[in-house]
Amino acid sequence: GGAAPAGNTTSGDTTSGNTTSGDTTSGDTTSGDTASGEPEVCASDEFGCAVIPAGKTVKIGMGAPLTGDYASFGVDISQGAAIAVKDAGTVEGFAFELVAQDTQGAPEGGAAVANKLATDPTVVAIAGHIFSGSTEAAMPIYEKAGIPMMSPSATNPPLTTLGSKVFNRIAFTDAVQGQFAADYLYNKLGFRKIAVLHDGGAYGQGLADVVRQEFTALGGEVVGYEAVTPGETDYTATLSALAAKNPEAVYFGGYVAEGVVLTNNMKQSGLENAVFFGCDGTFGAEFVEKTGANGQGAYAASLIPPESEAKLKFDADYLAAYGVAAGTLSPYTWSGYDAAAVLMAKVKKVAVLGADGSLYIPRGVLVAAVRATNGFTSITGDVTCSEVGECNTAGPTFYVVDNGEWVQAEK
Amino acid sequence: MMLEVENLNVHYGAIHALKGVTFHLQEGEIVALIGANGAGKSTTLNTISRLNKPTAGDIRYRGASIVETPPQDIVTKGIVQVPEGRRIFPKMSVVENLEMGAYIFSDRQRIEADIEMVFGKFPRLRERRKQLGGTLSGGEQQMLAIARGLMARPQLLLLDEPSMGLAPIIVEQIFDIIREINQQGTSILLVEQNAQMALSIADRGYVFETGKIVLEGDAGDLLEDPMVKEAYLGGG
Amino acid sequence: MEALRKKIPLTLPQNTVKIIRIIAALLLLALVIVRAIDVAAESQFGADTWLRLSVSGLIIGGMYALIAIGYTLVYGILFMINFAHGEVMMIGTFGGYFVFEAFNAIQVTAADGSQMSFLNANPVIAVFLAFLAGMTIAALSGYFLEKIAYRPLRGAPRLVPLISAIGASIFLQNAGQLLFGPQRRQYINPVVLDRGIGWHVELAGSTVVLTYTGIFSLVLSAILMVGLYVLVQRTKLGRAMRAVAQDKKTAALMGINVDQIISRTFVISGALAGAAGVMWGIHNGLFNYFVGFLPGIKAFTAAVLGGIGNIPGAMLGGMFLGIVESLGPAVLGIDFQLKDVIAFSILILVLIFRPSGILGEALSEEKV
Amino acid sequence: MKMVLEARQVSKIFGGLVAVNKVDLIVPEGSIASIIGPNGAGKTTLFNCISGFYTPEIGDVLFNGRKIQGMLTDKVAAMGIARTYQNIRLFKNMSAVENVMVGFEPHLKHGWMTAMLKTPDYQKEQKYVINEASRLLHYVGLAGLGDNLALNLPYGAQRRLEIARALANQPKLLLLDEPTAGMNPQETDEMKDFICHIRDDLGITIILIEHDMRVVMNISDQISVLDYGQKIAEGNPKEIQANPRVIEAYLGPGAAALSEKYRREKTHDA
Amino acid sequence: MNKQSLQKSAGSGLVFGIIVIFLALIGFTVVFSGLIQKVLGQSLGVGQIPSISNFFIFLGFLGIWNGWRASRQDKHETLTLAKVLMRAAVAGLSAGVLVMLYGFVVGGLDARGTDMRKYLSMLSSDSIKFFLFNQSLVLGGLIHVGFSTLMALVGGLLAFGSERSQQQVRTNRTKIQKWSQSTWLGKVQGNPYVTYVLMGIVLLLLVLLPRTWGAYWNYVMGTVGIYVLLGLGLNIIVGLSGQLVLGYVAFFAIGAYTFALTTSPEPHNLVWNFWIALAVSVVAAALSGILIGLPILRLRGDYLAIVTLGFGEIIRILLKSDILKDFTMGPRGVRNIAGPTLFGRSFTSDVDFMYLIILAVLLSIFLAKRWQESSIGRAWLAISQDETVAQATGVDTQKYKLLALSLGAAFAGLGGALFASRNQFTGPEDHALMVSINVLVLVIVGGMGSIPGVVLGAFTLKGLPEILRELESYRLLVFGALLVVMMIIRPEGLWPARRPKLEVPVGQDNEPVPLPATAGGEK
Ligand SMILES: Nc1ncnc2c1ncn2[C@@H]1O[C@H](COP(=O)(O)OP(=O)(O)OP(=O)(O)O)[C@@H](O)[C@H]1O
Ligand SMILES: Nc1ncnc2c1ncn2[C@@H]1O[C@H](COP(=O)(O)OP(=O)(O)OP(=O)(O)O)[C@@H](O)[C@H]1O
Ligand SMILES: [Mg+2]
Ligand SMILES: [Mg+2]
Repeated sequence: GGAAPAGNTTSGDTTSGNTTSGDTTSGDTTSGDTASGEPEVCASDEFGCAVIPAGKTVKIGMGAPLTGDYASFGVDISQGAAIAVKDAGTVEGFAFELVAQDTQGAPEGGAAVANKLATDPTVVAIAGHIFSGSTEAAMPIYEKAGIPMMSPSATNPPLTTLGSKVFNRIAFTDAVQGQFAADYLYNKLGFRKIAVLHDGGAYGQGLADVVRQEFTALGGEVVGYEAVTPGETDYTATLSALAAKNPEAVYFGGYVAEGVVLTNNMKQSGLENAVFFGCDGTFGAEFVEKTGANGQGAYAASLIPPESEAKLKFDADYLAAYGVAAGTLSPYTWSGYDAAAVLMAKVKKVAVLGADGSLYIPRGVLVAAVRATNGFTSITGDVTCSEVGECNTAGPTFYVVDNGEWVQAEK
Repeated sequence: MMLEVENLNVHYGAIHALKGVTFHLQEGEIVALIGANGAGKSTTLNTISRLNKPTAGDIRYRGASIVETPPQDIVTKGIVQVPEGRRIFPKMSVVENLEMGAYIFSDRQRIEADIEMVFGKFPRLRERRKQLGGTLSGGEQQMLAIARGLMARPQLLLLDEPSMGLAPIIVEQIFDIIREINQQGTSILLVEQNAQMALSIADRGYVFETGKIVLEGDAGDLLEDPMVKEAYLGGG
Repeated sequence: MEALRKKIPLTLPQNTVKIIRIIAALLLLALVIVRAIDVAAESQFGADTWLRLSVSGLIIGGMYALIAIGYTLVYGILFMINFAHGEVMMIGTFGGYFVFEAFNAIQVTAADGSQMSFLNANPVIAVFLAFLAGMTIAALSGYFLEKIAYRPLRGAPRLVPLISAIGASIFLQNAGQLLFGPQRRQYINPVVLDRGIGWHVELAGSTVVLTYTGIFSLVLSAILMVGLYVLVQRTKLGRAMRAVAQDKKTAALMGINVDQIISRTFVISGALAGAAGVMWGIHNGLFNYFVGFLPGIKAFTAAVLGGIGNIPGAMLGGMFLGIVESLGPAVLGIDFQLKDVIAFSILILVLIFRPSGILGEALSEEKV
Repeated sequence: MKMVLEARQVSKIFGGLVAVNKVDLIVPEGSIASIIGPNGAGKTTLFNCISGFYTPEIGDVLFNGRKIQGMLTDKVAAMGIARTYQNIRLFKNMSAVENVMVGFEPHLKHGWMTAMLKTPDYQKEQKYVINEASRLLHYVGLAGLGDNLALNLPYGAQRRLEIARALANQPKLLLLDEPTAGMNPQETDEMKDFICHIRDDLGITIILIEHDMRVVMNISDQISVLDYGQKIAEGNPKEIQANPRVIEAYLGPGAAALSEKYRREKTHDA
Repeated sequence: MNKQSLQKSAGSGLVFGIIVIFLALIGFTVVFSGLIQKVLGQSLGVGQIPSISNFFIFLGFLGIWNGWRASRQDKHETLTLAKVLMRAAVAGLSAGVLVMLYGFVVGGLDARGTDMRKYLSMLSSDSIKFFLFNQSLVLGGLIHVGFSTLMALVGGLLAFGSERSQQQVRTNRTKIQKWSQSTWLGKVQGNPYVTYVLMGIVLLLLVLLPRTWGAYWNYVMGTVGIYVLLGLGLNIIVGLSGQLVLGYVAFFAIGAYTFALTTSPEPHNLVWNFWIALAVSVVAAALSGILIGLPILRLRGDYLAIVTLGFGEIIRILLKSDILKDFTMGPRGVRNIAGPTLFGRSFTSDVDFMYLIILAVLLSIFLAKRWQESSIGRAWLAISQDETVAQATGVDTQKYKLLALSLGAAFAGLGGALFASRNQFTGPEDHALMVSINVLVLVIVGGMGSIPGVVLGAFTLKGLPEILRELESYRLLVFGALLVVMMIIRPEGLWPARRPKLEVPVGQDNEPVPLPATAGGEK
């Protein structure tokens, strides 16, 4: 381990942090190293340089569930990242390439993919992984290889407490979100009796636990705490049992699919007057599309700020490229774009063209540069990484469904 | 000529079970096939019923080749086999088993009548009409198997060891019945270990040995044949 | 080891085992009853909740039952677990979906001159055709599944077709994902069958909605089940199926076309799964290529619970499982998360006391 | 004389059907006792009651003076009762010699530990089992066929193999259920001699179910006749052959007479 | 007769047409052409459509196969050139026309600007144009017909040629066999020293490979090794004792969690020694085998399957449930699980761990072989073939079934502990139903009851999907199809079990064999 590599390349970034750069691809230029032979940075770099021979591409890796139960997340996020790669253009005449590998969302698959990607010398950064378990299994492998990660969706709080140098995430942690949500439910919406539900997964349960704890701490009462089995399409039994306790709202930690079913089932289960309050996993076009009138008044959280120019452009690109609206497959495609975009911006910054025509990317420097990201602006807004790699500082924005659309809820 | 089998060859994987078997059966005849265990008698019957596919040779029924005919159509043509080892449907009642025998017909009344007819031949089955086939005793099963074969109104009945495991008195009844069926116009190809009985009831006979026919002739002559006497009639 | 075997008799005499088993059963039953009374005394739930729970259990049970029949039919005839059966249901769900989508896109002029989609103008025809399409395409896939993946394996050891079925299941799931994309889709029902509406029952001071889609599914699955039972018990096809199930060779000697009967079995079981799939779509709405997996496993469980190979058993097992899942946690006052634990525990208990399922025949006195 | 088996008032009921009805059977050591009777008389069922497959509803089964009803079949086998089956039931995908080796199971001492460590005792035992199994195969006339899968053996060989497997149990009482079914007269004769050999060489008591009267009448010391589950006669072959009830219910006029009848008819026709 | 055979050809052609259309619908045509392009050494950017020539190569293979299949309809007939060409042409034409019609439909819709991706996610405008070779509708369709027919004819010719050379090959093969038996090759085959040398080579590879092939292959092969352990265990239960257990993952989970909970600082802070924890995990799994086995001894076949499946699910659900959260960490799983240590030195590098797994596998194979070849193995087999009769032959079936369950579970426990230790993490999702199914698949694909089969099966099942990684989201599709094909081609498994030759010659002296008296009896 030891001290972080001397970061003269990144210091300029920190100072210019307050000026927001409008374009994802401009703003950073390659550092002032003279390109003669193998650049010196390589020799001094803890992990050495990634060498991209002329004619090859600079690879951004991704570990995502492309098959199996959660394929829609992986496919969607990798599609978002693919657009980022298209937008990124080239670095010193070298093209970027996205290598998305299938983890099936499982830790085992995560480790396999990480090992595979880490052995490819032209993979310089990882926009991933998707899901915390897979990410956690992958972290030590990238750590050893000196490959920086930027996860769009791994939200398990402890990930950033493990002392990893390479791991960063755009997603905010469950702890932050849960706190905000409990506060919003209690103080803003004025609820005193809520039920908390989750999908039995690490993400949903973590979130639900925080909300329960915080809400109780604020003085509210959690009248029901249950989990549903993911993948089912009828939760009326669980909801009916909750309805017997008359909650004012149902908080749900989990993903869209179950969120939609719950929202749709609430009416038939005696919960027609309770408010559905989701999380960033239930945000997105799919929720409103599939809940229809039942969704009216439902809440969700997201790290996507209200319509920005960058988001609108992305949405258009996504629709053109894949024929479906962004956000239909999962709530995380924008994060996928951003994760890749940040990484490529940093690659551009640290890459050096060698005298032999190959591209040299000092790995240690890149790791540090990613961690030092400050004021990078993209779809999800301001990306500034803390010293442990939490790169979303803004906290969640709450949305509410109104007439079939997500609109920003009162602050 | 009712049935002509010509140069029949059958393989089970590497085993050459029939090595060029040729025989025939005239309309109205009882023909007995006898021979040691594993000589290929059952294989012959199964090949006629097309449960096995011959690797060479021809089978003609009333002049037309039936080697390419699928098993269900063989039955419709009037060739019915009562298989070795009874093979009744264990989870069907006696009556249902009989109904299965008449599967190729759909005339309910006729089927009912036929059931009564076979009950007449096998009163024991009438006693057990509701019992599941699998719980019948061995002999009862054998009766049921023959009765079921009759339900298809065969023109040519292939009987594979009908007397196996039967009480002596039943064996006699069975042979009586075979004779009766034959006299009512059904031709019969009979495979039997009980060569004495088989040859006494049959018109002609063939002796199988390891996949070949080694001896053929008039049933009476075969009964007198010293080799047959030695091997198949229990030393006298 | 020998000494150990002598000292600790692992095998108690049959009667002792029987008695222990009966005592254990009674104890368990008593435990459940005591617990249920406890829970009831706390009176967490009113009559309305119980009604809701029961209805939702019945509806899901009906669908399980339909799928379970498919398992049982195929099992009965080939002694194989058709692992890809859930995927056949998935195909049926897509079939119905596309019919609804198409009818939703076609605009017609209604009697009152207003423009409306064909789906809403003629809901009966639309629903009928959706079922027809779903059942047909599922039946066809059942047919081809058998022809391609199972028929070449006739006569192979028992577990080999199971693996082939697992392969087919993986293939079909992924084909579904690649063809139609990984996203979830939703059935657009005709307005009269909207998932939200239904009969309102006032009970214990609150309104219980019995949704039209739910009751519709329940009634339809009941009709299909009765129809199938009659088919198998009363018709020639049914008898032939049973004969083939018991002894293929002899069945052929009866003049039965064995391959054809097996094909037809797959067609029937596919059609039922297809119907369940369309029902699933109409009642639950949401689905994707993975929709068949969970119900598939559950239905398989239900089939075994009822006594595999036994059609009334599959129906009973399906209904039973649905109700246990929905009522079990409430009755016992346990987290709903553990409903599958309850369901599987009951399955295990039932099988310990009746080793061949609720309606399966007893094995104990096998004839040798 | 010592009685190996005593069955007292054994009854077995299926649903409403009394398959075996208060049957007494006493078999002295070293004898060959036959059970005959029409099909469905309950002979196999009685065997099943003796060998532990069924527990009789009423009555006792005593083996060497010990009650054995209600015991599991493996315990019965370990005590010294072995049997064969009316429909041959071998371990089809195991070789012939392995089938026999399984028969030694109740008398082996090894456990998973010794098998793992291959202790000298274990090795000795294994060697002994292989040798004895080979000798048994030789004894039943299957020498050299031992490494064939059971299902590939000819019918007659399978019957013998079943007997070899039963002998490997080292029984004191051997139950044979129609050992000559499906055999031609020559093979039947061989089997008959073989059964006598087993009794004479090995001193094993034998109970035999058989429909072939040439076998039964030749080798039985005592014959019991069942009909509709009840014992209707008992005695030595001479007595049985002469018993009118047995003739009526079971024996009939005899095959020779019948075949004579057919031949006469045929010559009439001609 | 002739008409019939042409009908058959047309049918087989139509099937091929359907296959091509299906592949186009799932986008496989584009992806596979891209793969060909990559294999041929050209690069392919993100979202780029590969060049048409690769598509021709892809179609060419399918077309040739089509022609080949259509022209060889019956093994027994002798082919003539005319017959072959007719059949191939018919098959090629029918396939081509069907594909052309498909092209007309999607191409036409695309030309009208309909975006079909809402329903058929892979049908982008680009991929449709690609399918039509970037030509007009009519021209593209005609190219399909022409190319399909042409390639089918080539396939037919190949079939004809190979038929001709078959005879040659057959005689050659017997010649080679004879030769190999008669010469040193034959002697070598039976020679024990050859086996030793081969084993030496394998051992050497096992020592060298982990050092050379890098972390990725160490990881993949480590997984294969763990699955070999699981396979060996399930092989005892399913392959030998014939109990169809679908909840094998329960034992895996018990091993993994026992190990995890006893070595992780969280939640119980029991930081036990690696080896003690390993032994405890194995014993815990074995005991759980007995515990689960006891109540279900009476169950057979599929009833047993579903009950054990239930056990597996119960354990998984409990592990992640809220009520056991404080004990098992719920869905989050247990992290910071210990790696192996020896004499106070930890050896957790991928290479070290690979050696550990190899050792475990070798030991397990050794043990499994010992048990399988002992009389225990024989008793298990007897039970699996006819439980009723096995029991009546004196086999204590209950004891042996329990023994199989607990020994099999012990292997799973070992596998689970190693798995948890290697990943330093385990969570409930590691123990889903698919694990049980995978292990069952590998046992049967390898060949029931065969230890080399288990090893081969594990390579196939866990190695194949890794090799298929290049296919991205198509890998499981292809894998599923391969499973079906494998079972059809080799239903008895890749390396079927053989029964050992045991019979020993007995002297020809026909003296009666006395009853073996020394065997103990009731003494
Ligand atoms: N399904 C099969 N697979 C392999 N070999 C078989 C099969 N059926 C029969 N055989 C072999 O073919 C040969 C002929 O058998 P077949 O059953 O026709 O004899 P059989 O004359 O009817 O004898 P038996 O009197 O015992 O009935 C035997 O060697 C037998 O082992
Ligand atoms: N498991 C069972 N369930 C119901 N009935 C049975 C069962 N086993 C036997 N039976 C009936 O009991 C009677 C006696 O059968 P059993 O098999 O003992 O006859 P058997 O004397 O051996 O006749 P065979 O000589 O024909 O074999 C028969 O009527 C049979 O149908
Ligand atoms: Mg025969
Ligand atoms: Mg009997």
